[in-house]
Amino acid sequence: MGTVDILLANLFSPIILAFVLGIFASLIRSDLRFPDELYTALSIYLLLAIGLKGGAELSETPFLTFLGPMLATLALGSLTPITSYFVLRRIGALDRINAAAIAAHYGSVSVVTFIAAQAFIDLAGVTGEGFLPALVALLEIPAIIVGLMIAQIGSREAGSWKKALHEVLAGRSIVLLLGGLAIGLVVGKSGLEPVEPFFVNGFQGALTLFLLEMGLVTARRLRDLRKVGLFLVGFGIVMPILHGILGVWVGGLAGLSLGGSAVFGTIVASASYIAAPAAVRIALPEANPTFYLTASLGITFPFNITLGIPLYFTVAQWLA
Amino acid sequence: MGTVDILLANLFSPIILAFVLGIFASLIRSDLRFPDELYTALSIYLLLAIGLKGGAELSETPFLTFLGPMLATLALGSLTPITSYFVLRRIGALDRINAAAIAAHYGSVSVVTFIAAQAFIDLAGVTGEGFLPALVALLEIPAIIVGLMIAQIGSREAGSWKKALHEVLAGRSIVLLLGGLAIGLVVGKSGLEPVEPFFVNGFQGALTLFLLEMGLVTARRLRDLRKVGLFLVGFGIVMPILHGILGVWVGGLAGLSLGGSAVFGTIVASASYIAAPAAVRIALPEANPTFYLTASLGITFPFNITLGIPLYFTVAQWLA
Amino acid sequence: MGTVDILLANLFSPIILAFVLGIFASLIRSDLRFPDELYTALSIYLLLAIGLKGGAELSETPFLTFLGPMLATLALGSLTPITSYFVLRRIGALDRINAAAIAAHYGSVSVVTFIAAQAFIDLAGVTGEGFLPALVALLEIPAIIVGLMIAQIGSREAGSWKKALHEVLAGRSIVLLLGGLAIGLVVGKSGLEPVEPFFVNGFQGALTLFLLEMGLVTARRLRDLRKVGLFLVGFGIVMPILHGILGVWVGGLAGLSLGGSAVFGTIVASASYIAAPAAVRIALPEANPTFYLTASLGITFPFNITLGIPLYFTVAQWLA
Amino acid sequence: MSTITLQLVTIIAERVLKDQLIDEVRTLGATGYTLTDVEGEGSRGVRASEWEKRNVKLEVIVSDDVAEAITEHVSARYFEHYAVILYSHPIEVVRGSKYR
Amino acid sequence: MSTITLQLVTIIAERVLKDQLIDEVRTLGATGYTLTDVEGEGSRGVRASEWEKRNVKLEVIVSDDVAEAITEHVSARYFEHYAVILYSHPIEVVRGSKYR
Amino acid sequence: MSTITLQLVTIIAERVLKDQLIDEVRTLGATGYTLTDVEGEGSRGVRASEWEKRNVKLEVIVSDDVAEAITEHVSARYFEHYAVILYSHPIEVVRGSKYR
Ligand SMILES: Nc1ncnc2c1ncn2[C@@H]1O[C@H](COP(=O)(O)O)[C@@H](O)[C@H]1O
Ligand SMILES: Nc1ncnc2c1ncn2[C@@H]1O[C@H](COP(=O)(O)O)[C@@H](O)[C@H]1O
Ligand SMILES: Nc1ncnc2c1ncn2[C@@H]1O[C@H](COP(=O)(O)O)[C@@H](O)[C@H]1O
Ligand code: NA
Ligand code: NA
Ligand code: NA
Repeated sequence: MGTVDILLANLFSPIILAFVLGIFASLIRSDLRFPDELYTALSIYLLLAIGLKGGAELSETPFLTFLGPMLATLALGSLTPITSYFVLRRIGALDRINAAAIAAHYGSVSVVTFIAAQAFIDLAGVTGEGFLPALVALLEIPAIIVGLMIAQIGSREAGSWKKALHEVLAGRSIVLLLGGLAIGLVVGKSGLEPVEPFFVNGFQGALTLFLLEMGLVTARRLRDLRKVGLFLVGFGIVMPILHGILGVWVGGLAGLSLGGSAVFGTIVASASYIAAPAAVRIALPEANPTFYLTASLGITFPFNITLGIPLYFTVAQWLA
Repeated sequence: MGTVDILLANLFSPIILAFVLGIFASLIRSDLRFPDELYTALSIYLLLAIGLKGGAELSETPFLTFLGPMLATLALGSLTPITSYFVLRRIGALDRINAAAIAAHYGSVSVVTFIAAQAFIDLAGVTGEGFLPALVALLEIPAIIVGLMIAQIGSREAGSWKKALHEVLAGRSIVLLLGGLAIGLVVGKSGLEPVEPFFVNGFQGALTLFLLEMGLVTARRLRDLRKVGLFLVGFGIVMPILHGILGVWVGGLAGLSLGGSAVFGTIVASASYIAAPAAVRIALPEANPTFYLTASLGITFPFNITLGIPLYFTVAQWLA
Repeated sequence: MGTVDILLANLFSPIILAFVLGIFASLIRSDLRFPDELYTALSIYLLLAIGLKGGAELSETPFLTFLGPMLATLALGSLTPITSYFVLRRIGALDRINAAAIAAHYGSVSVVTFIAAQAFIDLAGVTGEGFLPALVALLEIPAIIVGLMIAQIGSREAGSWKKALHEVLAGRSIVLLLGGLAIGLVVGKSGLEPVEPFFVNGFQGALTLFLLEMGLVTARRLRDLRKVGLFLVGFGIVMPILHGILGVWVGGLAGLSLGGSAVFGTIVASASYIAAPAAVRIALPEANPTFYLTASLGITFPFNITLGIPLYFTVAQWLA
Repeated sequence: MSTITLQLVTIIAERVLKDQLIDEVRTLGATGYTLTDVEGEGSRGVRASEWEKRNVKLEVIVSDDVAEAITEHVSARYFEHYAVILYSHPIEVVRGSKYR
Repeated sequence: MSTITLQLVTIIAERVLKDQLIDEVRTLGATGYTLTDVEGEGSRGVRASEWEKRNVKLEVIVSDDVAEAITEHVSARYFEHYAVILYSHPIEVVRGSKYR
Repeated sequence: MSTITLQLVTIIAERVLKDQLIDEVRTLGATGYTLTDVEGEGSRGVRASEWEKRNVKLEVIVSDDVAEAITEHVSARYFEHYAVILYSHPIEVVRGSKYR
């Protein structure tokens, strides 16, 4: 597939169009709203499903191949908040606290972006390593720690670290991803068969519904674009591109396949908007949520799922 | 299939029996209740699914065949509230406001009745045109406008027109139906494949669950039957029969297939109980909700899904 | 399959592992929580699905084979609360009211345990009679009546009997099980086909999600283990074993197949934690909920689904 | 705007009591009620449901006499064995005749 | 801790009115609001929704003047045709300047 | 019926603070609490969640002293950076000893 085909295949997939429909519905002030409980139910389902599938595939992968990607994940998870921080301070001239808060988000990861990347490579007929969900879980944490540490240096009034960390480590996305992975690993591919119609076949459809809701939510954020200024808009697009290319390249070095490094690039490029905000809100209450949420959810998320993923995939094709 | 077979096939289908179970559970005062959120989730799913499926089929239909049915829809959507209004005023001797309010409901459309009709012709092994969901969306609106206009003539105290109209146009049923249709149209049948297990295969089952809830809701309305009087009960059965036959006939003239005109007759016969009540409540607060809700939801809805649909189908067979 | 294989097959199935994951998540104080509405939605789905499937199979079973098992159910449903009561009074030295309250729970039945047993024999490649769900509904009630009667004898202050009974008879589990059974019976296997992807294929997956939530709920109960004392912990394990073996044996005598008597033994062994608590709370307010809920939900439920079911199945193999 | 003073009586109770509490306050003279799903913890703790928001808050606007009658009744019937609390305070209501 | 006394105005209304009620109380001077989903029954009964928790409770903390204006407005506009009730009572608020 | 007067302290806060607020009011002397999911807008606006009903309402029935302590604590700790409001008013409670 050529680059343009890849791009169009992504843009014209049901999940991206559903996302666009959500934004559109919000713009025309439709009363379409997802109940909170439906959002929660869908996210529990998606996280567990992605874990189960990964685990079952992992059960047939030699464990050693996991080591390289694991180290790569930890390295990039510690590096990307620092690169983000310096760009935000030097070029964006943000204050220390807000820069650190945003850095924590860009180092961490958006699970939905990961899922969209998985769905994309599936469409493209390529597969990724079974342990990719484990990398997502691994990537979620260090950046938040590094971000909070940066903020702490030189600040007396320490927020509640322990609570913030627990919020992330025992947060439901980690528990469901790793839990699903463990179950899939234990029962293996054959053991997963009875639940396949539910967790595997239904997956893309449920994801479509979920992205409709993400569109509704993102649109609310778009209204704050003016408040965050042009620099942050640019940051929300350029930073993921740089991190994404870096991720694809490092992923390839660490031994990941074509699909695997495209997905890996995507998660490195993605910015958290669930785990990081909750942790940062507790540990850095002085940071302004409008900045970090609008950047990660209002700019980077839509950029990544529409243009970013096809881009990282193309880069992976070049480097392969 | 003979008429009786058709009738029995409908009455003994899981979806109708689930509806009956819902009514029964309510009569014995069971604590079975659907959470509001489940109702909302199911209706989002059903509307989007019906749109997607219709859109994908539409992508393979020449567009010109759509013109006749479209005009037929707009014509009947403007006519049926007027016929309803005159019957309600002349024969039922209702006051202007309540007659106009009920007329708006009977001109508009019940999406669930439409879905049940689709499911019915599927069972009967017949298919309908892919653009039928678009007709539903088109039919939902004019009747409400006409109904409100009738009420307005000669009344000084104008309700909030703009709000009422926006309520309908940007209402979630229109957005999801048309949005789904657009997505289906863009991605086509092959693009829909990944989400088929979720949106297509699961459809009938989800509909069964939904009709169980509709039974619970309808039963609550049945308790108000006494309050609305015998005329309205008769109106709730005879009016849909007349409109339904008219719809089947006009649908045939406009070029719809057997299945298509049966479904078209059904939607013309059906009465709104979601969009219209919300709009009428805002624009015509003096109208009594007990009248319009009990008639449309307590009488016409159960009549249509049990006896009406097989009847309109039989009429369509005769006329074909 | 040998006993150990059976045990491992059960312990390493996705549904049991999901249950364990739920307990684990609760222990590490994860914020993973199911919205109440998701719990309700899943339980409506599971109950209706199990009824539909049973009904469709029942439609091909000669009715007379149902008589023996029916009588066996009524007999054991009246006997097991009495055996429980005497053990609780004589050996446990509990007061009359609390003993009667707990006895009502152990005579009655846990539908989820039943569903887990069905899933287990499916895995083991064995089938059970189609009318088993009907037996569950039948078993739910007499024990609660007997339990309340025991409490009543010699107590002046009668609780609200009528309300308590209605709570059980018109409770949603009975209505959905029997309603589903009736629908399945009427439409038969072929009539169920359109809803099969939803209600049959999706079943095991939905059950997995449900047991994840059951793990979260059970874990909360485990914290009360200390409060109930060692006797009740032992009772919660030994009583089901005895009742389970009795059930398997009587089920076999009544003409049930291997799979059928294993499942029958399981339901006799199981203790109610939904219908019985609600009824007992109303009719016997003086009884301490910590006792009956912790025993049935915190001890007997996890015991049955992990070790109990394979045990009853093994006993059924011996006796077959 | 002429208003009158009535009592807002609030009952927070375990969910299993919902229907009978509504029946009872109506019998004692409440012309309406408002229900909210709530969660909570108090001195008694456990109750007979692990699911569904565990408590309901039942609010009724009533005259002083009815408020007293409801208070007496709920105290006598439920306080010993159930997780129930009750409190009240005066409010200003428009069109007070509605609540008689 | 220095507190000031303000009014807590509570409106319980059928759900269809939610958005316009919020707009209106803001226009009349409320600086914020809190919404709760509730169920309820009163003297009027039926309304235009069979689904969704049928009522909303809208609470606003306002000065006496604004409270009066909201009360007048809601009474005049909604009481005749809609299922709406309104009541208020004084509360002690910290940092009262926030609500002006 | 003998009742005593206590304070009903209401805290409306962004959801992320739920658990620590509960811990803190208990530490300061509340014997129980009631939680309601609410939505709302105020002067501060944005907070760290796009999902879940965004606010919680935490109600505690306490003595005057405890009410004061809670008010002081919440003002000092949360008012600057978080979306939190607090207000209180007296209520009549049956069996007041329960709340000590
Ligand atoms: N001090 C309190 N403040 C607020 N709500 C309370 C308090 N004590 C009890 N409650 C509520 O009343 C319910 C029953 O309390 P209890 O009977 O003490 O278990 C609790 O679940 C709470 O919702
Ligand atoms: N006496 C009352 N006490 C508490 N809430 C009431 C009362 N009367 C009415 N309500 C609430 O106000 C809503 C509208 O009342 P109504 O206009 O009388 O139908 C009801 O649905 C209840 O939620
Ligand atoms: N004037 C008000 N009346 C009622 N509730 C308010 C008011 N102001 C704020 N709130 C509530 O308190 C929350 C936090 O307010 P704020 O800190 O001003 O953003 C809001 O989301 C509302 O739920
Ligand atoms: Na990242
Ligand atoms: Na119509
Ligand atoms: Na039992």
